[in-house]
Amino acid sequence: MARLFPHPILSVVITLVWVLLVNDISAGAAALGILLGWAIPKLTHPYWPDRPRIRRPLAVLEYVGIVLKDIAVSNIQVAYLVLFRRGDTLRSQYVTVPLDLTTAEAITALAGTITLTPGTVSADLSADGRSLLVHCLETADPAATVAQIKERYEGRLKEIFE
Amino acid sequence: MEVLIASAIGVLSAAGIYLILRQRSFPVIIGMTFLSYAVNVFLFAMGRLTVDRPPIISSGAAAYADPLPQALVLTAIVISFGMTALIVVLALRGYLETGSDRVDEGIPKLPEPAEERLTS
Amino acid sequence: MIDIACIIATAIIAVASLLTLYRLARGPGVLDRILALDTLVINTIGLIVVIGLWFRTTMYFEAALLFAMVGFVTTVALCKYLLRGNIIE
Amino acid sequence: MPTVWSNRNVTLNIVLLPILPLLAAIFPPLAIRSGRTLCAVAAAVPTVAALLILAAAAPAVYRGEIVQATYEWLPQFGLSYSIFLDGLGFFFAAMILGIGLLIIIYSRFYLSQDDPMGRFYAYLLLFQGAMVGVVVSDNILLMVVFWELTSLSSFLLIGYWRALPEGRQGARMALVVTGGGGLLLLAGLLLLGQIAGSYELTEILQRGDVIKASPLYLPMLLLVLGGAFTKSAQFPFHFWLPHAMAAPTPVSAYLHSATMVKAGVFLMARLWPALAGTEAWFLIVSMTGLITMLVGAWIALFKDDLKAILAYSTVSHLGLMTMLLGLGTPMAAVVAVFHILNHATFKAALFMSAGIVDHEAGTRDIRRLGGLLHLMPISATLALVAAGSMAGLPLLNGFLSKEMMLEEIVHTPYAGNPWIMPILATVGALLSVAYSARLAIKTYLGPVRADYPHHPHDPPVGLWLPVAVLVVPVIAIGLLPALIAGPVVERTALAVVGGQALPSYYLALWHGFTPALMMSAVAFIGGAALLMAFKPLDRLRLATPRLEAKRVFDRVLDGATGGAKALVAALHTESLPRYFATIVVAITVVGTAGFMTGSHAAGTRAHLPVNGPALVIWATLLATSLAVMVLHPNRLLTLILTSLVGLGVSIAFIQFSAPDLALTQISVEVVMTILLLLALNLLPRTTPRETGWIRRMWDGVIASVAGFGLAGLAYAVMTRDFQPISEYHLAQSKPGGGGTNVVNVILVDFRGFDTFGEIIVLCIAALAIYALLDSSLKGAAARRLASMRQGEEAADAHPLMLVVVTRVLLPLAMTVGAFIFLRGHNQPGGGFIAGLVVAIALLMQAMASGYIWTAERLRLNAHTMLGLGVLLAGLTGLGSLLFGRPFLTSTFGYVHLPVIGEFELASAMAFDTGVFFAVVGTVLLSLAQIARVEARAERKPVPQGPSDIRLVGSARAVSQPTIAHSKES
Amino acid sequence: MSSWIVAPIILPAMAAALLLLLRRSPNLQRQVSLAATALLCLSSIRVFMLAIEGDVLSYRLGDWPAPFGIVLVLDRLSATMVLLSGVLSSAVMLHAIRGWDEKGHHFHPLFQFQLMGINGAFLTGDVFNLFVFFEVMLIASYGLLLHGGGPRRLGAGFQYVAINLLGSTLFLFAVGIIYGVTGTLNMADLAGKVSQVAAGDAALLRTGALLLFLVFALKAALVPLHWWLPTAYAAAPAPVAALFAIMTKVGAYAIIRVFTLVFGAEGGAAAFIAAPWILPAALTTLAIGAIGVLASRVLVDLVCFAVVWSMGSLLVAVSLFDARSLTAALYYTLHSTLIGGALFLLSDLIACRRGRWRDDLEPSPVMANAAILGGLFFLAAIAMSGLPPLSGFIGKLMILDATRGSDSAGWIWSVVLATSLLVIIGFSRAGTMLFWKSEAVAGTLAPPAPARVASLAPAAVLILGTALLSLGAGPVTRHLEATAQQLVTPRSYMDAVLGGLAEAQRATEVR
Amino acid sequence: MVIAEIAISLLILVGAFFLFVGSLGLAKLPDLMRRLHGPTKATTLGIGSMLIASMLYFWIVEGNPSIHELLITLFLFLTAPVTAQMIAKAYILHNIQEREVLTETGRPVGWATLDAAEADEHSEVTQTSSNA
Ligand code: NA
Ligand code: NA
Repeated sequence: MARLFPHPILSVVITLVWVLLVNDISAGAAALGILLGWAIPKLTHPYWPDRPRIRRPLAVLEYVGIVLKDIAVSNIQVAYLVLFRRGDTLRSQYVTVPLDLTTAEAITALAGTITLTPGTVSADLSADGRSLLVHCLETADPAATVAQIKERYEGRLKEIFE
Repeated sequence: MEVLIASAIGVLSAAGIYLILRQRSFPVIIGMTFLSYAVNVFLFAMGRLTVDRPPIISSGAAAYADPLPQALVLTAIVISFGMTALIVVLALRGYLETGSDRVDEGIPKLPEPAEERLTS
Repeated sequence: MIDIACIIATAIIAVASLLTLYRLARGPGVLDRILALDTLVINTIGLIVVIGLWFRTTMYFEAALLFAMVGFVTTVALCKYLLRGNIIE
Repeated sequence: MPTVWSNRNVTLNIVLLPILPLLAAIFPPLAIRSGRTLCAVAAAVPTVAALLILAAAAPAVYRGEIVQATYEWLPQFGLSYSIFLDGLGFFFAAMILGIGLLIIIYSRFYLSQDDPMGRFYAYLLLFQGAMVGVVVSDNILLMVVFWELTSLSSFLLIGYWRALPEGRQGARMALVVTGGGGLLLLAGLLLLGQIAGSYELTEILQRGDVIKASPLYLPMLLLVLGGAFTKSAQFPFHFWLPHAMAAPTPVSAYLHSATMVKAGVFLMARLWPALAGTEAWFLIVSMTGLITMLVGAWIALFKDDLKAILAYSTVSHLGLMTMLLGLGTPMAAVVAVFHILNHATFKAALFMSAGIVDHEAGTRDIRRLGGLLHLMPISATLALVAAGSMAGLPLLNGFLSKEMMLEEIVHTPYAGNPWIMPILATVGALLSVAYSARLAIKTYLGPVRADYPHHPHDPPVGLWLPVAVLVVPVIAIGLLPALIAGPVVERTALAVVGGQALPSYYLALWHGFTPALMMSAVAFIGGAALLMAFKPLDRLRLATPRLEAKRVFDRVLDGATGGAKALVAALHTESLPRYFATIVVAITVVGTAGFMTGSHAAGTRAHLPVNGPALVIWATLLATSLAVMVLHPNRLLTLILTSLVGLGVSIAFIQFSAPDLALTQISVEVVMTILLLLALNLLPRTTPRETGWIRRMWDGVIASVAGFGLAGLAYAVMTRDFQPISEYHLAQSKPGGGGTNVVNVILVDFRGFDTFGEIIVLCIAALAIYALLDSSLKGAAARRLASMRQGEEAADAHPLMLVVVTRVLLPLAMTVGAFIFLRGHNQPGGGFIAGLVVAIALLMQAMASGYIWTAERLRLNAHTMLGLGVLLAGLTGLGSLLFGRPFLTSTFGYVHLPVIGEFELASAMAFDTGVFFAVVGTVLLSLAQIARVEARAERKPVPQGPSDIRLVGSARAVSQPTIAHSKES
Repeated sequence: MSSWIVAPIILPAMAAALLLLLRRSPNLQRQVSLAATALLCLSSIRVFMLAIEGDVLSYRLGDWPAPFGIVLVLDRLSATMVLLSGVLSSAVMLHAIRGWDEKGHHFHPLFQFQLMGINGAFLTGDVFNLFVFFEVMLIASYGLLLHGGGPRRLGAGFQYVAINLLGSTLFLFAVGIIYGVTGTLNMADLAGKVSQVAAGDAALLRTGALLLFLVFALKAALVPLHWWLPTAYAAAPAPVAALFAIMTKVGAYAIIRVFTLVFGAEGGAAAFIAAPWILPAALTTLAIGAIGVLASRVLVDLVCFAVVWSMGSLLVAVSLFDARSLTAALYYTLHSTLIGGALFLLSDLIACRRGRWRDDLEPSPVMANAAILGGLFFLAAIAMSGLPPLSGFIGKLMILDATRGSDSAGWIWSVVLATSLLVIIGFSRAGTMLFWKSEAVAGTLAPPAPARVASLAPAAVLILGTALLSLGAGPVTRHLEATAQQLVTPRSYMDAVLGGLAEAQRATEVR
Repeated sequence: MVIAEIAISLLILVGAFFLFVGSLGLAKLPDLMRRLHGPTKATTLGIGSMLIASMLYFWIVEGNPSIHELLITLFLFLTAPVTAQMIAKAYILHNIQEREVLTETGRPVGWATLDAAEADEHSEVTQTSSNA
């Protein structure tokens, strides 16, 4: 099984993506989707040699939901800042987020989430991969921001990946 | 719209020509790229301009854009890509060999290695 | 109604694009320009989606997808160039 | 090759006259291995054979018949291999072959052991054949062929002693003058043929009246005379002949006295009926001859080299003959023929004698000679007789023809003045006496000296016998002219005047006390006086400025060469901007001229309304284009701006209903950007401004004018209606091509052949790039690379986040690629775009995780992909041949499978798969090569991918980086 | 519809692809490439035999009717050119496999692709497809030009590529305008449509036609568009330069083809539009070429300029566009291709025997095989400079004869003859320098790589070709006359391509 | 149906609005790190809204469910953070002043972009600490 489907999740995703692409939920489309879902991971397996272990698939959904909600809310906040505040009055600064995550995929997911959500951009990783440099557009309390990131996202990611 | 396209073609070509008249390989290459943009749009425009009528056969459509120039431009884009890639590499290798990227001076007459021209 | 929304959206996107072009022209740094180009690509994707809605066609979908991919690769390539010089090491 | 023989007087044999020596030229070089004598025999045999053929034809010729044979060569352009023999041709052919035989014998003994004799005889035979060809050609174009062959073979003969600089220069000079003359002759004879309506001499000679009446007569005459005068060394082309004397003496004797130089005289004689007798002919030819006669003789008088004296004397005598022909009267023609004969005998004898002197005494300088009569009595006697003839001593043949010449001159007024010609001719004769006497006295007479370089004595019989053979007619004709030379002269002269009756004349020793005899007497006395006054005269000559033709020639040639070099250096500067400027200006001028000379009406097609985004795009394109012109020194910025233009263009394609184009443009764009970035990394980052503002303005003007023109053209076309053939493509796309995306169906079906070519272009580009960069960088290039400015560099080559995300994107992108590929036939997409998508996805991997890491994991080598791609596309096309249909005929059908349902299979898809592979292969191969340049030069170690951050606690050693900073490790 | 017609294009293409897959075994590659070239030569003979039966044959690729699909057209002209390329390429291949092919990567695939491009350009009956084959031909030539590397080649290569890129761009502009006015790309169809172009479109049509002419003129190295040639050819590896001898002919071919068929007598507003431009340019080309020959200090430069000069001669004849002058031009094309190829091969053979002197026109000690090489060079020089009895003379004779009725005959004759003299001077100086003066130089050349007489064979074969061309001038010219006749009466071409369509068009014309 | 059209229209306008905000942020904010916030966030929602509008339209109005817009969203969500980080890294690398306002990593090593100097040493430390 592992040799046939080196990335089962990927296979599922590809089949899904295929169905999305052809915009056609028929047996034919599904068959071709499955075919690709098998073939493409086989082909690309060497480029992603070890599949990430997702321990709690349901937690992924929950996480996505939270992030989407945060994106919507934060966008409005950022829009407010951009529209109505003078740029140089924004209290922007860097913060360091120490990481508990150890897998590359998890760290990437966290960094991505940070960038996608309100007023924060993940700017760099420490050379050992154990802390994240985050730039905040407007923050009065850096410590709180760090705490929120760790609690709201990192904790969940830790559950999902590790 | 025709005026816009025509003037864009003119300006792209002019920029391209101006750049190919420069003294270094890099602007010449960029100039060629601009010229190829210009000629692609030109060739495309030779099928006349149409909005919202892609040449994809569907039951509802009354008319289509001229597909032939589109196919020609596609071929032209691909070919000019190949050509440009080659000339870029040529410029690069030339610069590494001679230390100069000038194109307005004589080509170096450096003797090639002796075995170069030996045959038979 | 959708048509009207599309027209308005098109106009807004046009203005947004002008803003990115302003940044592109102003700079001051090359990174500002790269960011502007990236943003312009995003705006373009929006424009393509609007055009698709306007013309009631899904034909431009791949274009949008491809623009997204291309915008990403271009930006990364430019940044990689600034970071390391050689972008494919 | 079909052969058409003329039905008149067919004689096979005479065809061989020129061919025999020409073909036989290969034998002497082969025979030389068997000895020198055999080599000479190999040269003599064909000559003798040709003489026998000639002898066989003699009775007919002397009956007054014309022996003729024709062989078709290039009938459409009037060139045929037609040969004829009449009195004139016979006379010359006999002279050429006869003297040739003597020369062959003489050369056997003359050439030294070190001289490559085989080559000598080969050249000599080539010349002999060519020369015979000139005199027996019926077709005047054929005559040019042989004419130029004589120039070529004489070039080889003059340069025979290759190590001798004089030989090389002399050979080249002779070739330039006589070969150039040949070009004039070609033009002249083409004109003559045009006027006469035929290229056959036998026809042309009948049409003298038509020819002389033609408005083209004068230019034609000048061109033909140009050929004749150069060949026969007439003033002012006389200078080459003395320099040709660098040739071995037998060559000088043969070519430069007896035969080749007479070709010009022959030509004038040959064309005499067609050209002579006009005022122009007389004024030009006779005066040229006269001047040549004087100039040659004057120079000969002061030369110290035996061969130089003979050379200039030859020039002088050629002038004499030319002058006689120029007189245009039949009697003068008779005299000319007679003198040609006489001159050939005594001058060839003299040359050979000079050779003997050189051979025996080791010098040809008459200042170091003298008294040879005592040391080598036989050859000296022979030489003295010949010299006497040259001086015009009675009882020798030279006297006779000189007398007859003077007799003719006496009656010839020039431009209304009766004195000019007689006086000048007498002066000529006087000079001739003087130099002949000087030569004879200084070489052979006087006391024996003690200081010859070698001790001279009579040479072996092989050397002097040929001289003797020639001296026999000198005396025999001199004594019994009518008996010995009468028939020959008559038959020959008849041929020269062509149909006219000859005046009554008789060849005799004594004509009574005629004006000519008086002039002769004056010449002898004057000549003697001149010799007395030689020393003061020579001083006078040396004191006055002389125009030396050779120096003028060299100056002209050096000037021409120098000028040519300067011109080429000035034009071919290898400056690309200049080349481009010329080309763009040429295009603009020609294009504008094309437009201005045609009628134009404004188009009537309705314009499309402008909308906001379009305006923004337009403004962007304009602004960017202008910005690039100003900002191009900043190369990275230029790249960004270029990408912006690419983006704008692809949006324009979307706006104007060309989704496929937009997809292609944008994906090519990104590959180009990556490529340029890769290159820019190894190139200077900025372009210095090297031009002043005037130059930039000028370039701007060129660019603007051209751009304006193109804009105008685009506008003009876009605003008019037309009916394209693409109606058919739209109609047939679905029913005939099986796809609804007409652009794709055109690409893979209607015009699949274009696409086939297009992928081959890609394939070649990749191969060329590979070849260019695959050789390792060595020496200067490697050092340059190593010393290249390394700006500040980030510590991590492969940022973690990028690595992870691209990893996820790869399978997604491949899925998208598959999608775009499969639906391409019906919706925007297709093999090309799919190939680019997949290639970009792989490039992304390489950017993120490193080239080597990526390449190692690629299942298919890029070369193989390329080969397979082209092969697949080609084989798909060839498949249709199996079904008896033309290359690339497509087929499609709908397949029904359970569960999956109905789907379409088209052969075009196999073709498109080929396209796909070719594209992926190209992009990977070429970009990877550039990426690896640095690695090749070992500028820095390649960081091992895929990520530089080593995460602790991770067990996944394979995917995780092995080292954090490979640079230092 | 004989499938042989497509063979000269497909054969080398497939061979090249196969060669790519065989890249690991150079010996096998060499053999396959040699076999493919031989096959190509045979197939071009077959194609030639098809054409001289007299009918114009068209081959509809993809089985689409003209003008909608792409057609290949085989008439006497295209067949002759294909045969010529087959002969030349065989000789060049034989020369190349003696070592040149190992000097860099991918010589054989590039060589085969190059042949594909050349033959495609000769055979296609579609303007845009002609562009594609031009590009195939050019890019392969770029690759070949750079074969073996070195700074000189890189610099020359950049200029060559850059100038030709501009040419390609111009090609597209021209094709675009012509399509924009007539709506078609098929040459036969164009031939029918240009005469019917509305008066108001005439200016556009003329512009398009002239721009197209300039594209071809650039390829044909017509002054002032010739800049690329001397540099590029001199820098090219010898066998490549020899193969290039036919590349300039592709430009000349395209001029002959398009400006007789489409913009010829029945070209409507653009009839004979190129003629007045060709003549002065061709005369200037003659002058520049000859001056260059005189100025050259390196043999290969001299040969390059001689090639420019010969293009001038050829195009002078073309400029009159009548059957007789076209015959002359075609004959000259055959001649100058063979002799150009031979001279490039010779200059290589000479260069590789002279150690550090290479082909510089300076005296060196005597080279190996000097006698035979000298003989070959002498013959080649005779042929190139137009001296009898080889084909150069016949060609010159034909050109002079064919142009004598022209208004510009005086100019033509003067320039042709005067420049001939310059070329004679140049070649005689080069020859005496290389083969004669060397005998005066003491010392010996460092022992060269084994200089086998057999290596002279390909060059000798090409020179023999010029001799045969001269000896067989009659029959050759008969064939070329028929070829020219086909060119000046384009109906047969149009009928063959368009079939029934032409009938219909004629019917509408009558109405 | 009307409600759907209204929703779609609104979504289109919302999308356009956020695109505008993103671009405005880019144009208006005073330094690169702040400008970075505009596009990377506003555009996600901007494009997102439009894509939802597109999905709704083809699904409800045309009756032809189109869900492939999700793919674009997925793609943008995956790539936007990477883009932002790459730009930030380049900015940090090339702006000395910016380096000074960076916070400490809290680790023995520096930020990945800059820390090249004593990497070996540090990675050893990392190794030790992880072992501990
Ligand atoms: Na397509
Ligand atoms: Na395609």
